[in-house]
Amino acid sequence: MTTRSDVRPILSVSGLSKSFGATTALADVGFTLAAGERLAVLGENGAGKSTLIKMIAGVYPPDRGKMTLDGAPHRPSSPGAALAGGISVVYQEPSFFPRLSVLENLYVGREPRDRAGQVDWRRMRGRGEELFRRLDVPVELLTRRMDALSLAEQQLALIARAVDIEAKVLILDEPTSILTDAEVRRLFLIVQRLSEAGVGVLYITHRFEELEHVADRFIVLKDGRLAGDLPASEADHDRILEMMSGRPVNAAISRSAAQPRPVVLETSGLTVPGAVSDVDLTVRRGEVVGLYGLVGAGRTELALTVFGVLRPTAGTMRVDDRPHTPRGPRDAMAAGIAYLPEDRKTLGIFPGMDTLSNITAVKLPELLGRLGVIRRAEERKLATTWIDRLRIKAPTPAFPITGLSGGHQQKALFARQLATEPRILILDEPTRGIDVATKTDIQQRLVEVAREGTAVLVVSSDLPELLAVSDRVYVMREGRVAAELSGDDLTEDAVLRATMGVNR
Amino acid sequence: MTTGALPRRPLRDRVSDRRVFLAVLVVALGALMSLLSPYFLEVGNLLAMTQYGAVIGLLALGVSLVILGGRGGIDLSGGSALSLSGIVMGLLAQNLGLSPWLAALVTVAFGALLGSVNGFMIARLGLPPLIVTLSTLFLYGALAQVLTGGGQLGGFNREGFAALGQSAILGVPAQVLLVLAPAFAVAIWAQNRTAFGRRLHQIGTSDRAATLVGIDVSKLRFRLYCLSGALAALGAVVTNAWLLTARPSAGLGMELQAITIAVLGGIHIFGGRGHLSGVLLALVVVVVLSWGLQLAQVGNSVQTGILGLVLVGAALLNNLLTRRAPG
Amino acid sequence: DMRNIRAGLMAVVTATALAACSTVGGPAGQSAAPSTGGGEGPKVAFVSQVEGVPYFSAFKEGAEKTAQSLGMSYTQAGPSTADATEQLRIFNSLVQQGYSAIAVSPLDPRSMNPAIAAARKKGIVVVTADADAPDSERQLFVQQASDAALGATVMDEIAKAMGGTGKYGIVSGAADTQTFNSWVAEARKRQQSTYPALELVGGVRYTTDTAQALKEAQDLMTAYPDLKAIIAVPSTAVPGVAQAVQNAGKTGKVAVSGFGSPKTARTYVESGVMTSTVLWNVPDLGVLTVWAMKQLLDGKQLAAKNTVPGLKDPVEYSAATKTLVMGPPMVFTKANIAQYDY
Amino acid sequence: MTTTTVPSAFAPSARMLVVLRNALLPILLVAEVIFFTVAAPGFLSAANLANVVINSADLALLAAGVTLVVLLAGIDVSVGPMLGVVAWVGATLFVAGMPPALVVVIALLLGGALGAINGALVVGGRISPIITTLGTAAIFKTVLFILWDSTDVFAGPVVPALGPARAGGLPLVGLVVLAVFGVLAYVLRHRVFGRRLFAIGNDAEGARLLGVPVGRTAFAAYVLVGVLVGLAALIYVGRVGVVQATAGNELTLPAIAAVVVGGTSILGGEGGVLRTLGGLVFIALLQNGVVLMGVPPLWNGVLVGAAVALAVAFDVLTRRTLDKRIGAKK
Ligand SMILES: Nc1ncnc2c1ncn2[C@@H]1O[C@H](COP(=O)(O)OP(=O)(O)OP(=O)(O)O)[C@@H](O)[C@H]1O
Ligand SMILES: Nc1ncnc2c1ncn2[C@@H]1O[C@H](COP(=O)(O)OP(=O)(O)OP(=O)(O)O)[C@@H](O)[C@H]1O
Ligand SMILES: [Mg+2]
Ligand SMILES: [Mg+2]
Repeated sequence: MTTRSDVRPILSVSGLSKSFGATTALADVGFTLAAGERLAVLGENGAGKSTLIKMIAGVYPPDRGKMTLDGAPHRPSSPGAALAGGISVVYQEPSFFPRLSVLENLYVGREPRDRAGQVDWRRMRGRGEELFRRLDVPVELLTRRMDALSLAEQQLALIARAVDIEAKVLILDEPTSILTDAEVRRLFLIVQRLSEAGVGVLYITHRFEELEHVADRFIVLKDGRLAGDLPASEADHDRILEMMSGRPVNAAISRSAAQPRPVVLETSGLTVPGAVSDVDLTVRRGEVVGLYGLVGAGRTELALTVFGVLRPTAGTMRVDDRPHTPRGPRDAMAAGIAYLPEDRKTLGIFPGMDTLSNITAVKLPELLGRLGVIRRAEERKLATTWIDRLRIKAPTPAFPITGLSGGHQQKALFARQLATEPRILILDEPTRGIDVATKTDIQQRLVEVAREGTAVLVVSSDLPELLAVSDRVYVMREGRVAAELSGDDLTEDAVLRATMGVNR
Repeated sequence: MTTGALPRRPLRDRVSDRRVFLAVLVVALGALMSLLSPYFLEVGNLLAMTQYGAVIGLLALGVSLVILGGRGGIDLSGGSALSLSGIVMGLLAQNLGLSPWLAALVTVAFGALLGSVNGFMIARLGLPPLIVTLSTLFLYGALAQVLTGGGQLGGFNREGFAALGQSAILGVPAQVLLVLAPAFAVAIWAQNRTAFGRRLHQIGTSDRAATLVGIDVSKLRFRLYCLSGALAALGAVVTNAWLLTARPSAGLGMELQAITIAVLGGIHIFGGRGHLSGVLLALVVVVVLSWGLQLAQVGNSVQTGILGLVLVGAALLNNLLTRRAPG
Repeated sequence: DMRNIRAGLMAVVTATALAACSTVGGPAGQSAAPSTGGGEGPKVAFVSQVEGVPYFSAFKEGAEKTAQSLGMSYTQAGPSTADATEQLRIFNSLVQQGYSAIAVSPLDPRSMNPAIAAARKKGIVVVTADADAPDSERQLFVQQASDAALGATVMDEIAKAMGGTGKYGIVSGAADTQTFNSWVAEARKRQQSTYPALELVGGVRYTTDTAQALKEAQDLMTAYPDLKAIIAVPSTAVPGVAQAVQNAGKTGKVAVSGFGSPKTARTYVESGVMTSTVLWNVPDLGVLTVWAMKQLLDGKQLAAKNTVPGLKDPVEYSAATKTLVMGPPMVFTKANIAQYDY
Repeated sequence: MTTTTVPSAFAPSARMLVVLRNALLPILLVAEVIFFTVAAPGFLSAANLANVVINSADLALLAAGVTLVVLLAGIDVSVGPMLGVVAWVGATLFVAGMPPALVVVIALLLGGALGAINGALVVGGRISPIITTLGTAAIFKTVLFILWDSTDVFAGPVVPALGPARAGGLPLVGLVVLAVFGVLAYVLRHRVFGRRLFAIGNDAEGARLLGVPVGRTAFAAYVLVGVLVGLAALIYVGRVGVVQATAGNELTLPAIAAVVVGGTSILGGEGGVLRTLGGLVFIALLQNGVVLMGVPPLWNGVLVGAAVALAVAFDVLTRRTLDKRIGAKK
């Protein structure tokens, strides 16, 4: 990757600090971003990355520190002011307008207007279509309601909105966490084009393999402090990892081969209109089965069908060789199935509640005494065990879950499912937003859980992750199983070919 | 990395708790009222005053549960359900000559039935709560009128039934000691200690997440509406024992008072947040305020406005003290 | 930051408003001030059906004057809407404050009974006035005019305007207000016995406020284009019904009468929309009520015919029903309505 | 970035279904009119329909105002009592001989000012709209009681267009109401202010992140509600002719009912004033038709309550089924 010759600083930050009550989220951080430069911000979960960009974007005022944008002091009084100053952001926890169309979502706050000051719907539509064509997103989506889209489609729309804003600085907070390879590559192209046009890009990611494509330079945050600032040419993964965690990290997971064991979950001819067609799939005891595909391939729907949320119109499912016809998640849970949803904001967390009860939510029936009274000591013990085990950064178990960083929220949800010791564990984008070190932990744990006798089905758009943990991978395309790969056939190349429908 | 050492709840959270605020308000109002009227602080008076909170308290409890259950939950039909249940009890006791005690039991079941109509339309069919309960507000209120042809029913002053609304035990009105207090005690206990309470908050904060952790969301929500209906009917039973008359307009306008008490008590209108103990305190605030003003001979219509000022002022002060988003 | 400053400002505004409001509350409590000051004789009170309406204000006018002349202090209070529990609360608060005699116009005939019994047990004189609670332990009912006379009078007025035949409608108040129901029942009884050629159409329409009465009256006229008269029962319905007739341009074609106070009906009686309004001398009812309380406080027996200071005609007393009847209803027409200020 | 495309064979019929979905409320209205035309003599006469228009005109304006704040995910339950206060002031000034034009201006300003109180409490005081307006509703009731002071105020229409007057059989207030709804519908669709209401109602925090001036917009919406209430108050005076102590109180619930029956989501960010107009017409015709049908008076509420519940059930359930067919999730 070439460093740009144009070194005019577009954004510079110095001495930036921010605390939330007793938590210091960011302390004395400084760096410069040159015009056209692509800067990756790295750090463990809770290191302060999102806090940093929220201050740049005017969401929180900094407690201390200075920022300049394009040479002038940058002290945004509101997100709107930052936006007007030329800062465009895709936030980690996506915020959008569920009951508006995708088109309206794209232009909220910057609707094209005609001379009479009226909202110019025709021009808006034209610009939206052009934008989506440019980004290779289906134009039909523009008229759909935002909440009718899959999570990944929503994410694409939000990215489209951010890149369409004519900005000096584009900030992307973990934009790829649920995108698959093809979409991610498309995104890199856009980023590159923008940086060539002189836009400074701040990019947050936990996917190391992306770094060489998106970054000219890295900064690393650790516990809210700047732990490193180096050009891409000098970075190697181990060094960055060490800066992030302050200790050497083993990024590889170890696993033994799966033993042939009985089939626990089996679907045959499973069909859900508009999403899943004629899917045959098996998962054995002790085995990790991966599920890969493009956005909209139907993986999430397949998982939801097994978990009893969606009703199939054809085909059968069997669990332990008995017919599995769940009328809802409760039936699925009774059959020993656990499911970690991909959309933690709307399907995962209970936002008003504390970390403790978020973790014990599924386990609750086993924590009850007479009259449905919760045995509180036991519940607390369970929660703290998992908080320690997954190193969830919560000041107390009673801390509200929404006060945790995105990655730690995800860990809490992971704990919720692991705590139930299920027979079948279905994980939809399980390491979404989780930092590298912890990710390895979780992947390791996932393999262990399988080896201890659970049947694990992992939906992930993170192909390296999927290849690292899976014994077998199904590739889905347009609702169908396009390939089943295992053993020596299970290579990155083979998966991608199947995904695209390219003949080998 | 976690746990143990830190206090369970940050101090600021405690101060910002609506309940602390309401408790202070009760004391302040009590002091103010005793200045306004020399009769206010008489012990007999203090206890007797609680009787006015019994009926509206039951309704506020019901609507609080429904609001806590989330998804825009609200029960506007509480007042009308009270009227209709009261009339049904009157028909049973007066026209059919049933024992008032038995009639009371049947009435509470009937109230649950009225609630189940709301519950069915809201939880099973997924219709918007506001519109469903608005319809039943009209429907139940009108049915009460139809059943009596506009008149009133009696027949409650038998078999010692009137004691439920007329007598006092150790100075505490029976309807408070035997109905309101136990209802709130059970509800507060259930909210804080039982799976029911936990699940109530879970469906209230995220419907869809609750489904995925295995809660039968529509069943639970259905039950909340039944409960609200049953509590309204209990309110009707108390009213009948107290006034010895069932009027078809007995509950008129009570739904808004009940909602006022619920939100004053800190029940968050979008569900999942708030404490029933706060609702109890809000009830005390409202009762103290209106009884005190009554003793100070402040006209009834002016009391309404002062209550409104207290509602807004309390919310404002609470926000000011805690600097937190919408109360 | 700005928002806190703004919030602070709001708090100040609210606090000021609260303070302002408590001074506004002052006048309402003024009548109480001398009474709680005490010492100048027994305290008596009247609990109306609803606070502030001109009708009860007129009552207060007569009552207050009489109380003063008899050396007593007088208080009047009532619920803001016709709500039986509110009324009970007000009654009990007066009991609590040590009043010697309380008169009440109960919203319904039963719900007051236990409270009346309790007050009697405390040695307080309790009478009903304007409306009755016949099964209660009240010592006396001060009646303005008999329901029968009121119903018959309004029916006579309407029948006269209709020329003895045709369709008429009734717009009443809340369906469960006993007083209105009795008047309506008596009016219909009179019609059936005396004016068989008249026909009630559309049933009795129940309403809660003026705007609703207006709508009901309008719909009645649409449904029955040959409607010839409407009886408007409560004082909220009177202007609504009259306005509907006026809006429809049917002044003179649809006759209106009812039980509105002269002040409420005056505009319409004078413009000819209303033929008349039927009521009684309301201040006199206040006079009589306070006088009656005084008699009971003094332990005096009532005679079959009593002369009351301030009233022109003697007042009849029925010992059997413990009822004191003021006299026949009054009919207010264009000729005399301007003389009455209530 | 290929995503699964909607099968193209599906598209035309999906469009039909979308059209059908949006036509549900009009279909219900037509059904209602046909039913009452047959069942209620006199229903379909010009005079009766004009009466319905005149008698619902003030309510329509309140409902329009409530729609604006419901779109914001707010609510205003103080519109009825607010109307009472403005009506009293307007009628009193008019009777005192103030020029009509001035009375109109003052009424609109006063309404706007009362609305501004709500707006300031919601935006500046960060109190939830329901608490704010429950509180101010109580305060407005008391204020009217004190102003009224046991004296009814009798007044005629301040200007003819705000009274029961008709031109060639057409009620003038109907035209005023239509004009207001037309302007509001235009604003909601074509002005930035309108688009902001929708965005805020969907996600206020998200809107703030995109530079939408959330506080200012919300405040303006509450003020606008007040102005509409001010106009409605003049219409109230014009048609009822008298202001009493509880004037307007009974209008709050029907106004909210019109909004929700029309199908504006109480969660905010979805719906519009034309839907509200549909809901209002549905309820107004229902109440009128039921009386003309000769239903015994006490049964009115039963029929109205049941009909509203059934209509909404029909609307919501059919729409949901159609949405499934169209392929939109949730
Ligand atoms: N609103 C808040 N209230 C309290 N604490 C907060 C809040 N936002 C962030 N924090 C805390 O600040 C710290 C930094 O959080 P931040 O979200 O910036 O981390 P991050 O680096 O983005 O992590 P992740 O990779 O998990 O997204 C965390 O300890 C978090 O708990
Ligand atoms: N045939 C189809 N017609 C219309 N929309 C479709 C169709 N198939 C999929 N979709 C849309 O694509 C979405 C994606 O489905 P799903 O979430 O199961 O895919 P996924 O492979 O898990 O991808 P993601 O990464 O988006 O979760 C669906 O919610 C739906 O909106
Ligand atoms: Mg983050
Ligand atoms: Mg998915």
